[in-house]
Amino acid sequence: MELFISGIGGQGVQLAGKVLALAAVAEGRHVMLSGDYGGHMRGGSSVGTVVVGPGPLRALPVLPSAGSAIAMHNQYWENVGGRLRPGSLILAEASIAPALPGMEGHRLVQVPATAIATEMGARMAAGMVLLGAYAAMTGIVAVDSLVAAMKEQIPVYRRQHIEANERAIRAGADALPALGAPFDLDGAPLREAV
Amino acid sequence: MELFISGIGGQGVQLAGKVLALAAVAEGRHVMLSGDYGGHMRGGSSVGTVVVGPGPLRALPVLPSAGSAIAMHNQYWENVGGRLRPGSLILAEASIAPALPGMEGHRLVQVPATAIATEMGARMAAGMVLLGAYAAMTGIVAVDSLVAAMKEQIPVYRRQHIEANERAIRAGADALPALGAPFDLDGAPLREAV
Amino acid sequence: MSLTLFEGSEAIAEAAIAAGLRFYAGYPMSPATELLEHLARKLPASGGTCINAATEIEGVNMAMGAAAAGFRAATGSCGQGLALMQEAIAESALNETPLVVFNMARNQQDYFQATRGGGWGDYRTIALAPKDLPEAVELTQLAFHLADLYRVPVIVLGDNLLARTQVSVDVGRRDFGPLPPKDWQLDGTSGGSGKSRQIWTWGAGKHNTPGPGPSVHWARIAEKFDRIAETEMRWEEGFVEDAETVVVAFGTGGKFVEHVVHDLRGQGHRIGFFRPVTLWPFPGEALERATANARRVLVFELNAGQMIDDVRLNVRDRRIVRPIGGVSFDSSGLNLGPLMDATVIRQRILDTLEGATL
Amino acid sequence: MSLTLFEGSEAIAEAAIAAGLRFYAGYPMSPATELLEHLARKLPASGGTCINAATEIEGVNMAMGAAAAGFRAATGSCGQGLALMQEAIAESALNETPLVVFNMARNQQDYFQATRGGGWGDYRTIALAPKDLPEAVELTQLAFHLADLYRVPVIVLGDNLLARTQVSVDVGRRDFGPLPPKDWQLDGTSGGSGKSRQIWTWGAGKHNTPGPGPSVHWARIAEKFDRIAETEMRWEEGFVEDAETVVVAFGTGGKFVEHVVHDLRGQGHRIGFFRPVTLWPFPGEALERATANARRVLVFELNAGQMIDDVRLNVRDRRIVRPIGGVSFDSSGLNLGPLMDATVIRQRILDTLEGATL
Amino acid sequence: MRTVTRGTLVIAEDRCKGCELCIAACPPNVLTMSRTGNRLGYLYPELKPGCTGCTACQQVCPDFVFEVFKFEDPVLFDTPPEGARPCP
Amino acid sequence: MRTVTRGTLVIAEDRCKGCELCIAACPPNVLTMSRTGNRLGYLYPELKPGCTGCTACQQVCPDFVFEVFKFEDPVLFDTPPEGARPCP
Amino acid sequence: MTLIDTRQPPEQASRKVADYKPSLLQSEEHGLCPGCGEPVAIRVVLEVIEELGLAQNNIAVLGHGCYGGFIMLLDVDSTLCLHGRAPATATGIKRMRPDTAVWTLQGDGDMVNEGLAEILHATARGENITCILLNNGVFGDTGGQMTAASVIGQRTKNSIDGRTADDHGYPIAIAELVASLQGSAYVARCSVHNAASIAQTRRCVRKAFQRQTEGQGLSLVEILTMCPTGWFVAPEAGTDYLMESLGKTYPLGEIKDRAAAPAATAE
Amino acid sequence: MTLIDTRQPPEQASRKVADYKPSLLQSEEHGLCPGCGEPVAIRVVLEVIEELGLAQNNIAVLGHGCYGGFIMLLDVDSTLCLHGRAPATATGIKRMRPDTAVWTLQGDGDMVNEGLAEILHATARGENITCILLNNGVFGDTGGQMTAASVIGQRTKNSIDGRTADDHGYPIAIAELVASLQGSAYVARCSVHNAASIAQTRRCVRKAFQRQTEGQGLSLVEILTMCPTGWFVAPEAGTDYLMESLGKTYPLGEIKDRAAAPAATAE
Ligand SMILES: Cc1ncc(C[n+]2csc(CCOP(=O)(O)OP(=O)(O)O)c2C)c(N)n1
Ligand SMILES: Cc1ncc(C[n+]2csc(CCOP(=O)(O)OP(=O)(O)O)c2C)c(N)n1
Ligand code: SF4
Ligand code: SF4
Ligand code: SF4
Ligand code: SF4
Repeated sequence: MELFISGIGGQGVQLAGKVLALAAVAEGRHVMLSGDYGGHMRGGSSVGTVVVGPGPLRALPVLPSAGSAIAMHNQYWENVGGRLRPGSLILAEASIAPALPGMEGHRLVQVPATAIATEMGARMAAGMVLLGAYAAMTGIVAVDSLVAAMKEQIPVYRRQHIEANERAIRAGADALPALGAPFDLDGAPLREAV
Repeated sequence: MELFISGIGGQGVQLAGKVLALAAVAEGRHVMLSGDYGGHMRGGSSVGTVVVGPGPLRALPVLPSAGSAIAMHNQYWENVGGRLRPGSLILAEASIAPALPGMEGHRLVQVPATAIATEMGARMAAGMVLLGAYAAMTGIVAVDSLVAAMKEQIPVYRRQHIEANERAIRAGADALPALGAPFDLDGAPLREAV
Repeated sequence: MSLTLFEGSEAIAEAAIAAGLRFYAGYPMSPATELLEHLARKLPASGGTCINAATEIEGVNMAMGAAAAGFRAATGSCGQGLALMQEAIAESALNETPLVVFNMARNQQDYFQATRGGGWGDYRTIALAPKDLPEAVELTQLAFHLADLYRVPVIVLGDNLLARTQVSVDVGRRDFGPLPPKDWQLDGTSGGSGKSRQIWTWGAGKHNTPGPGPSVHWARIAEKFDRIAETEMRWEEGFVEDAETVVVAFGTGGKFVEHVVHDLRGQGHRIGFFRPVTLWPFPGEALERATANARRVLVFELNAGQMIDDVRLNVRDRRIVRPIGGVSFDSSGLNLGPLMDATVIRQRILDTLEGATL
Repeated sequence: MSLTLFEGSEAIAEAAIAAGLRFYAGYPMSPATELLEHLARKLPASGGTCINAATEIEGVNMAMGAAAAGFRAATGSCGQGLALMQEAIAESALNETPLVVFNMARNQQDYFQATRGGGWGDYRTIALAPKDLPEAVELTQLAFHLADLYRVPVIVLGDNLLARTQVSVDVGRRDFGPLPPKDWQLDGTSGGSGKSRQIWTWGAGKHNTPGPGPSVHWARIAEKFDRIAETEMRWEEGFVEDAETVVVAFGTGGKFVEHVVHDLRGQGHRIGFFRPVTLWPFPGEALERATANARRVLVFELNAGQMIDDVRLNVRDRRIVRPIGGVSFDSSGLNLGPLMDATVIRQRILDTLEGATL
Repeated sequence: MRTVTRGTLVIAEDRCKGCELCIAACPPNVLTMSRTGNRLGYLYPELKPGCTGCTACQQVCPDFVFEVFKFEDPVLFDTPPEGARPCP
Repeated sequence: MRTVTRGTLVIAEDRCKGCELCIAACPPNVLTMSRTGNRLGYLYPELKPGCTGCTACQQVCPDFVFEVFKFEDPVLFDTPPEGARPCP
Repeated sequence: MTLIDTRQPPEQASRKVADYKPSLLQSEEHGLCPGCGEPVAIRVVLEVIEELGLAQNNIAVLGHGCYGGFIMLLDVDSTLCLHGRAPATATGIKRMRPDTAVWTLQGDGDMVNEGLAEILHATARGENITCILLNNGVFGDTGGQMTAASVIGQRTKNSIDGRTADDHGYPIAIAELVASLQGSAYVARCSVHNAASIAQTRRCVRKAFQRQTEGQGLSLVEILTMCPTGWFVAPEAGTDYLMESLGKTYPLGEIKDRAAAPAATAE
Repeated sequence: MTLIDTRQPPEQASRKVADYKPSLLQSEEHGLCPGCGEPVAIRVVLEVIEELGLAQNNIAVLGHGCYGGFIMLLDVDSTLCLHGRAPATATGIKRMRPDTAVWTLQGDGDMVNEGLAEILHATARGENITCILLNNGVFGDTGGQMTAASVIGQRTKNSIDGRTADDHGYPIAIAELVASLQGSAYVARCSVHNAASIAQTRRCVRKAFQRQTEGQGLSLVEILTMCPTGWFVAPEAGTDYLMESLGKTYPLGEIKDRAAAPAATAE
């Protein structure tokens, strides 16, 4: 299974990718994670790529195509949208979803992630909401694995955010019924995970 | 015409080579001069090679053979002796001449250079005596050219030696009658000066 | 096998430590900085030493010192930093201190540097170019083994993608067999014995234990490199038996090419790939065999044409050799640019096949 | 023509000054020390500047600065010193400052360094290897011309014999034709104009006058080097038309080979010689033509085999290519050793001809 | 309260990176950080009455955000003057 | 005159490079340079009576030319003693 | 709260007393981090160059560091040279163009790590150039690693709990080393942590360039600058952290001033 | 004149009080010039190493210079490293072998020119090594050119009438620079121009090694040595010339001594 996470610097794209990757590794899967971002500045393009498979991966670090994506922002989306295979799953932050071009032939799921996160008083945790929703919808990793991975990843001096992040992940997963049917990644026109 | 000058460090081999070369250039000839000596220390091997020709030279800086030599010391002579073509002219400091091996087939001329120089109170000028004798015997450069070249070459802070050197050169040249007939370098089995 | 998710640099750091690395001295330069950072955290924990060298030149000479003392030692940087290390890399070849140098290159422009060096004297550096992280873990450990086996410098040539991609990988120790004892190492104990040890490029030895002197010493080293050239070639190839077209690429580029060639085979193209794993010694004979039935050889490298010399040297007259890579950077000048992309590579290959019967 | 007796280094210094050298910064290292000493005496007298740089790295960067300011500038050393300069030589290629670097090498082991460098990025250095002093005077002046013409680094590769042999030679100025104006030079006057100048490897330009950025800038430079490769090849050859054996050698070695081949021709051997004058660009096509009728190509170089790669690259399948040189030093490690000798070369050639019909 | 105001600013708020150096630097303490982010999401300074036109903010700002003006005649603010925005 | 001599030397004269540092270093001034050269043509030091065995010469000599001995009992020289060479 | 409209110039009669940027910058946009002190220092240098009438008679030589990005913005003839080598490159330029003001811009990583030899040798030779050091005690550009100028106790990426002498040795106070060499004409250490220190920086930079014009030898102004990113502190905490860390070890002030030549204009 | 027979040991009862060479030299024969001070200094160092019982517990790191020839003679584990880099190479060795006495031998060209950065950085880090500098103010090995340590007025191959500040700048007093850095434990400047100065050199070298054993940090002993060849003076004039030139600019004496650790044997 391959996933692109797309957003802008400062939204937590790379963290989300890392958490998903760690969760998958913890579950015994083989994982590749690559990040593409322009420097340390806010506001630039930020893309994370996660590949998960049952055995050794042959995936390229610059993935030519994928079957699913998380869209946190519409800016820079072109980098990612064009590389989705037909019938891909796209989880999009609801506020920007309408601005995403080229959604035909894909399954677009709008997640009010920012709203949910803001409601919980943790506006920056929108990425975690999306991650929870993605895990729940695809079953690629257990939600508890995500939570554990998030805890492992957060550095000591950011410990105060752990609890909010956990709630965000779970809230995203809990939103599943509202978002629609689960998505069978393998059902997508997906070759062996190269 | 090619000449090897062979001796040990401290005897003035390199100076002699340089003076002959400068004299030849002053007379409009093309010249190549190379020196081979092991560091700055006294007592090591010192060989100077001088090639003079009427036009541009094709001589190699490590000369495979030559038709004449000046021997100032018998130590390290092998380096040079083996590279002399049959019938070469060898001007040797008289005191070491008997110790030179392989003189058959060559014309060996013994010059009491050290004796002449010591007599003049300038023991270190033996090389200049040999040079004067060589010039007179071969006619390769005029003795006056040698003197002028020597003056040009001696550094300012050694000015005091100029006079003794001049006398040494002329004494060497003056010894010609005692040393025997002039030597026709071109008569030696000498190819075009390559 | 125990998998852990590592950033490329971190996995290489772990692999080096597993291989017995005891000393590292590095200087920051993107994208080699992280290797230094990981080792600075991890190496002391395993009883080793990691120094933030004040310059690349300091770093490489420190590592040479540690190697001379008999310990596995390394340094690292990327192209410019390695440029500054050329004198020392040559020295390590000529004074026979086993030294591992990581080049986490910004791109693929350091092929000449890795294979021909820019130091002085007749020396070579074994250059290992992994295609991905699992191979990098293997080759990192092999690098230390080969360095000790032959007493030579070994370069591990990675790139930006390798350094920064995160992969689940097993970094456990690999075993490459026994090694000769380091009876040459400087341990300080043989002073006054009349047989004290010496590490010196000139190979002149000591008064009591004279060496052969520079000419013979260097000629022997040249012979050693000839031996290495014969025995240490490594490569990977696929679908070459009946391939009309063979695509040659190294490092990460080789992985991309492999991927594309797989695809094209699936679509019926008679195409194969060849990837030198050791850039030096270049697996020339293997390439000759691999291209024996081919009509054309394509070379994909992200530079203006460096490895292509080695390909041409080894592919005989009949085959056409054609470059399909090029200079490729992003605007920061630090990252592999638009050409390191499977779609682009695929297109470039197809373009060269146009009009050809496959 | 006015002849003066010069030591090799002195003649090269004079030639450089005649060519308009205005700035030299060097650091002593045998046998390049004398070049520095002569320039330190002579350059100021002609209105130039010569600095005893504190290190080779300082020296080369000073020279790059002087070149950036628009003046003919050079530095020099031998192999190890040049190893330290690799970063800067590459930089001068990539930021397009015309820089001349003298390598008064200890031997012939710096061929790879001169032709493949050890810097970073896709760059080349024009490398001129004179066979003797008259040619060195010519090529020294040409070096400055080519550096300005193409805005590239040019290496003049001499050796111990060239530097230290004294020859009567004419060092007068040679004319190689017109050059483009240095409208890129930093003269400090365009500040505040909105069009101030920039010399920078990344090629990104200024805000008001943007450059193409690194990828395109470097690709353009690579194309420039391709152009140079096509137009600036220089070589010398003799007796090749009907030669069964062609001996290839460079620099002083080429002079020795030429001498020996003359001799052997005189004795009826069907033998010729080929000497690349530009080591890069290597005159490959010319070599191909020169060996078109040959059966074997012998390569004489005083190293473990470096130029032979370029020979093999350009000599087609049918010809046998065989090395007849080798590592050769005296015990000081500084001087060309016993192999640079006409008698030895002659013997080695004859040995390879044994049993062959000539 | 009426505040004597001798100077004023143009603030290129979209260039601000929210470092708050200007806030600390302003002698009369008339700069305050906004509550919402700019284009890049950074909070940026806003000006209250009382600026002296001393240029301290302009001097310390790493992002060249300020242009500083001095009024020919001091201006007195007691109510939001024309053109001033109410606090959001 | 009889000179009390407490020490003596072995001088490896062929290793001497004639720098004369020992001459200046010798406190009792009992070293003097030879008149003829050694194997390499250098003049070398010779020892007159009166050495104290202080080792100064050995310390300053760059060429490791000296071995220094102290007599168990001081020796008195007034004529050339056995083994001493006359001044050439 | 009453807020003034700051989106356009005031309607009231007024005159502009300070512009966004110095006129020798081509643009205000740069990529440096929030709270970075380097742009502030660069502003000062450019303004001094203009004040002294050197705008059309100066050449800048930049090292490698965050400030290097300003190569695209500086409206003066400039080169970005190799890491650490700016004083050498500047020497080559200055010797060829002795009447042009030649100045270098380096960080502490560039000058004190990679370029230690070059700055000291240029000083010893008495090269008549002006060197500006932006000292933030870290390699900012590569992510905040410790440099040879990081002070004891300072946070860096490899010393998150503060540099210790036991693990990493002691910092090098480059200004004092340069001042101790005879070839230096003027050495000062300044800072940009507040408006007053910036004003003082301006005075020192001006003197430094004047000493060059007078031909007195090498002048160095070390400017302590904030690097909150590299120190892992909040941008607004940068100035305080600067003075608590680098500021404590490296005292501000003029360290050396070779008496101006009589002909020179008095300061 | 009465001359003593010095061709063999005396017949009279006597004991040998001084040997040709230190026992840590494999041979007395070396290729250095007449009147060179370097072999004298090397003797002192080797004798101290033996005295301190470090003969079988030390590693020497030699630079490039005339003294480099001693790599073939030193009977201690040794390496001749790259020009200028001895303190870096020694750092690598010492860190791996902390209980071994590691020392470097460099000339002024090696240390103050090519290796300025390495010695200063090693000092700043407080590397626990002993550095011996043989300072003759010239590159002896390449024929006597000026170094960064040649003093004003000194004759060298490129300053036959004496170095001038105008043409070549000022010398660098490396011992003072090293002493000024916090990582140095012991710094002294000595000379070998006469027996008394040699004795003093011995005392300083001993302390330098002791500081290493005590783990106090970097110790440096700069030893002024004669190079009559490089100065173009007669060998016998070398000692006087040394003290008139280098000796005047570089005062002899201990420059720094970090108090010995309590446990250490008192000097
Ligand atoms: C030879 C070389 N080594 C390393 C680098 C990587 N590098 C680029 S910028 C930099 C740090 C510079 O730090 P500093 O000069 O302190 O400036 P800052 O980034 O803190 O402003 C380094 C190490 C390089 N460009 N060249
Ligand atoms: C990189 C490099 N540059 C230059 C040299 C040439 N070189 C050899 S010895 C030497 C001089 C050393 O002088 P110093 O250290 O003062 O020692 P001395 O010869 O005076 O004893 C130099 C420059 C070298 N070996 N390596
Ligand atoms: S100009 Fe002075 S008073 Fe006005 S806002 Fe800026 S710092 Fe405050
Ligand atoms: S100093 Fe500049 S960048 Fe920082 S908050 Fe103020 S306006 Fe914004
Ligand atoms: S031991 Fe002392 S007294 Fe005897 S010769 Fe030597 S210096 Fe003179
Ligand atoms: S000090 Fe030594 S080398 Fe010099 S003259 Fe005396 S014995 Fe000879």
